[in-house]
Amino acid sequence: MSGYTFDEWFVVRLAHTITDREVVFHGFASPCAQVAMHVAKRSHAPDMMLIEGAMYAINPTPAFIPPTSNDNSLKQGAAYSMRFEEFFDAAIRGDVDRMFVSGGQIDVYGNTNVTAVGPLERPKVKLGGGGGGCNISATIRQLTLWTTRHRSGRTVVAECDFITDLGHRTPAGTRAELGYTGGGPQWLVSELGVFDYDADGRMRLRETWPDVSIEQVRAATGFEFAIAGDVHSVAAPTEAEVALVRAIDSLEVRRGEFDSRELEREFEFTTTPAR
Amino acid sequence: MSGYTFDEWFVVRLAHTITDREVVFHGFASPCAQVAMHVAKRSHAPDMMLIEGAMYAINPTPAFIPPTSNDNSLKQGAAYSMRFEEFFDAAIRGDVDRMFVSGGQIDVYGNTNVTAVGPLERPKVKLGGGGGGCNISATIRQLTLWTTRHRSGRTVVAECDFITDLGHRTPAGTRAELGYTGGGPQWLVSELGVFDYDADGRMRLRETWPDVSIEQVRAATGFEFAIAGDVHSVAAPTEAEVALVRAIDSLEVRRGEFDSRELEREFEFTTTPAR
Amino acid sequence: MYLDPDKRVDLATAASHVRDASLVALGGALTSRLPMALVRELIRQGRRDLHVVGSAHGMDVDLLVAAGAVAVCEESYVGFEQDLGLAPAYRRAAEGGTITVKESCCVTILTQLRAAEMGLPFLPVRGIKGTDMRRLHPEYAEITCPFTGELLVAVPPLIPDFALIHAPLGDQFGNLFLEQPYVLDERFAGASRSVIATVDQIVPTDTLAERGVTIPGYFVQAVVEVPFGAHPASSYPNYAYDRQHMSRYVTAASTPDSAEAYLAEWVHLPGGEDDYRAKLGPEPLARLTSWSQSVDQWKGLFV
Amino acid sequence: MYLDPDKRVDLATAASHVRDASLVALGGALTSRLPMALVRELIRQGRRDLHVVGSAHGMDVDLLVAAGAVAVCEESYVGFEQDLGLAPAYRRAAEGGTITVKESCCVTILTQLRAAEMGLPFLPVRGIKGTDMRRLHPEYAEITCPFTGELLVAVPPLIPDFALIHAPLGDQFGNLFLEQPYVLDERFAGASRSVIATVDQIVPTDTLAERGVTIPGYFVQAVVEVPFGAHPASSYPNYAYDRQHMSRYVTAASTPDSAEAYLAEWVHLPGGEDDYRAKLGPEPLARLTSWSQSVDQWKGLFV
Repeated sequence: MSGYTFDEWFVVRLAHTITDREVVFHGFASPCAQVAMHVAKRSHAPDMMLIEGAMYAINPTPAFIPPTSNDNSLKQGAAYSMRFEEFFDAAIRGDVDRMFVSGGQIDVYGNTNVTAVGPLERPKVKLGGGGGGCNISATIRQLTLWTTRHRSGRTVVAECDFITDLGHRTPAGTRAELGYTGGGPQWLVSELGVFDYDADGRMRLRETWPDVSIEQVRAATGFEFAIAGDVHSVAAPTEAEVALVRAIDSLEVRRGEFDSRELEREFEFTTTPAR
Repeated sequence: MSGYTFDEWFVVRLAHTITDREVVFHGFASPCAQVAMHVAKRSHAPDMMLIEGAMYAINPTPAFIPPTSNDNSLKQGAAYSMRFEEFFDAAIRGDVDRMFVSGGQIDVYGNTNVTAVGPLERPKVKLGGGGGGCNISATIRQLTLWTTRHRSGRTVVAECDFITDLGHRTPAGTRAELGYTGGGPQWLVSELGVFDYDADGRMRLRETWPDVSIEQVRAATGFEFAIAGDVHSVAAPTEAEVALVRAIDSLEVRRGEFDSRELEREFEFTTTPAR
Repeated sequence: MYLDPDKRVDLATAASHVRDASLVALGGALTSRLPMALVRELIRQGRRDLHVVGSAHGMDVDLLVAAGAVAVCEESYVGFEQDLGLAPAYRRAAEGGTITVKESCCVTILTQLRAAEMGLPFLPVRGIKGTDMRRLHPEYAEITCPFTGELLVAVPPLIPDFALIHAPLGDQFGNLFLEQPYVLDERFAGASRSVIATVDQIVPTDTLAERGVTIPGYFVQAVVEVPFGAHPASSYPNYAYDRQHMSRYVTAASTPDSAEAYLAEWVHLPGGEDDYRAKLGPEPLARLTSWSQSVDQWKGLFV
Repeated sequence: MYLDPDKRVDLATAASHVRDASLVALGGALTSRLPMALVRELIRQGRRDLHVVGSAHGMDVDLLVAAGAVAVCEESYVGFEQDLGLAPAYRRAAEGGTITVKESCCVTILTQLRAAEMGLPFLPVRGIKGTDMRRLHPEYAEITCPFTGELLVAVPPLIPDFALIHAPLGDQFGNLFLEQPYVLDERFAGASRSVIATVDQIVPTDTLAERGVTIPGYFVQAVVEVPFGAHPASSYPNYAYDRQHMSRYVTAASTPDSAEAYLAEWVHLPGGEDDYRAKLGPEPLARLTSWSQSVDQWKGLFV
């Protein structure tokens, strides 16, 4: 195993936003998050409770990740699948610790738009829609946001044209003012950098990819963002983690989230393999 | 088959309050109603939907009626049992056509008390409680009330000490004023007579048992009641109906509802058996 | 959410989670799947002032009341149906004012549990208005529908501290298999802070999954294997209810003295549930498991 | 409640219950158990102005939109996930203003269906406040919790005229067996005025009961046996989804002309579903049923 590609590293970094013993959920159409959850479960977070996206299966051990989120292959090995309402009840009463959320637009407070770009009545681009994200983004304990389209300049924007899922504050107020118990976005992992959120709920650069300059991040971002005092490089994945990504996602469904340009990013393992 | 006993006739009369193609429910602790439903289903109402009391089983064909309402013997032959909430949702949205209701006290409007006789804080008799009857008596389309304790003089009373289940009107108003869609009590079958309800929702004598005088009914009833213009004798059961009662309730659980005095009431079939 | 991969404990430990004055939901109903082993153990441990909630119950509540363990009773029914009649200890305590009766009705309890499951501060119900149920529940409120103007009753969420549930089968994660009727057990699991479960038998997860998981282990804090843990209630498909024992109890409970004698004889046993089963004897218990042999055998249990 | 002991009809009759402008709930989700045979038949019958509701959907909604059958779309998502991308016809109609998009979110839809099931005039939800969802739904209202003072959003009941549900197995009473995920199908059944069902196979009730009844027949007005009635969606345990056919559709739907050509080729067939299956061919269909033979076989369906 001489090296790894960016999509593999990206998924491993997403996996590390999960801590052990969390109850974690990904939505449909989210292969990077989906693979990341299985990587976490099989490495640093064995006692997490993995809720498999559109199957609502608990801790399944699928032999492969199919290109759709509700294929029965995704519930293999699960002793139990939640009913639809059982999952959503758990999410709205605050029993889910983490959800992965993405969006066609993501603003400075981590609000996301998966509904429509442009004016609502005659949108420039009608996106697919938010599924179940909207309500439950208010009450799930922490959110991991991710995007693979930061570089486009159209994704990480000052203001969303439509707020589908809640970040730290919207024009209607902060989470505290809205009475929401969920903590909001904790991380944004993009192909240009890894961000957290400051006390005001604003996005802040926290980790950098070695092949992306801060200038490139600035150029692609629709607003000024702070840089954390302890900004540092994203930790490299271990060989075991990369091997897990490949084993779990042998159909490489995760790669469908990336532009070809990102898929060309390649890295070498820098330390001598332990084995 | 030379004759039959009062409990058999009583159950058959209760069965005839059911019309075919109704969705019908009995609560727990209601063997007479329970047996009556199975009699109806196997005779004049084959296409009724029989919801088996505390099992919520749909159209079961139990080999016998056990002395408790939630024994598994009561779901034999049912392809499906409703979840608890599925039954109660159906009842509160108005999808159940008939429920059988009894009570320690029953008043002139058909309100029933299964909670407590005497002052609420220190009741003279704490009854078992209403189970699920209260809420759903508001929305189920028709109610069949029954009692086997009319003769005591303490059961059919002017006013209930506590209203557990709704009749046609309570001190708070009529069903229409309360906004309830259910039609309220349609029949009261007692061991002294069969009653319906007039346009004001007041109990009215409609049918008489041959061995009970109207004076006896009056003496046992806590209020003046009207007598319907077409008052007539209760139709005698057929041999087939009596045979059904005996086959369905071979443990004679129904008899537990009656004082020994009522069980001594015996009748002869008056017509020559057709066979 | 309880994520431990092994929740197996002994009965004393499981019951010790419940504290004096806890709000306790009782699983099962009437004569089916009552958590009797937990009830007996709570009595052995001297638990007091419990607030019990549930739908239609019988010997579980009556025995707790007989032992002086209950302060508030919020069941929709407590009794032994037509067969064995009113609940003697419950009736005595209610009439004597030694327990607070906050009788409720099934849809109201269900709605309050749903509010808890959905994390909502209230839900509306119909069907209480006009009855005397409101006299027992000053904590309810009124709410007007913003669309129709209809006046409804608003009820607060009901969040039991503990749901005590008996299941015929479970696994070490606390996954439980139940047969229908589930009654409120699924809702109790979702609404309560913790589920304490007894099961007749703990089996491997694969075996349980084949039968079907009714209540998932993440709701369950502790699971105990207690054979005949629902006795004298039923735990199908394992055993039918023991009508003779229940009848014996109802007779005993009819006076404080004989109720005390029942508790001494059947509950306060030095060896706990092992002694209880030994006292019942293997043959009478085996008879209760024989229900599936024939209709006559089944029916014979209830004569 | 539909109490007829035999609900079996042909597909044309089943679909004819649905009227122009009906409020229609679509069962299944994404690539699983979509009621595609009913969708195709509604298009053949020229149904217009439908108001469709549901959770996360794909080809069912897109095909109806492509055929001009939809006026209002109240799904939480319409698309083909990351794999095949945005829904072409839906996107075109939404951007062109030829359909009204009343996008919703899962908990809101669930809550509105629960209000319908419970016969309540409203229920409260959280989590919409502060988002732009309210802009799409002026019909919602505000409500204040009488206990906590919290301001919540009140939503009205959602009562679909019809729920169109595909199941792998059913019986003549309309009892349906589904595999998980049931998604909203149970809630649709309880909330709708009528369920119109297709099943891959009708079996005797005993056989169905052994597998388990997920949706009881009393909700079902009509049931039709249509083998591969969910194709190109999956209907486990019978068949996996046909990714190649979906991909072909998404390509075709990218322009109005090629979408029209797809409809002519695959929907407007004189022999209806029989022609559809014949056109697909027995071998490709058999391949979709081979998923259980081995992991490689299953995986191979998605390469």
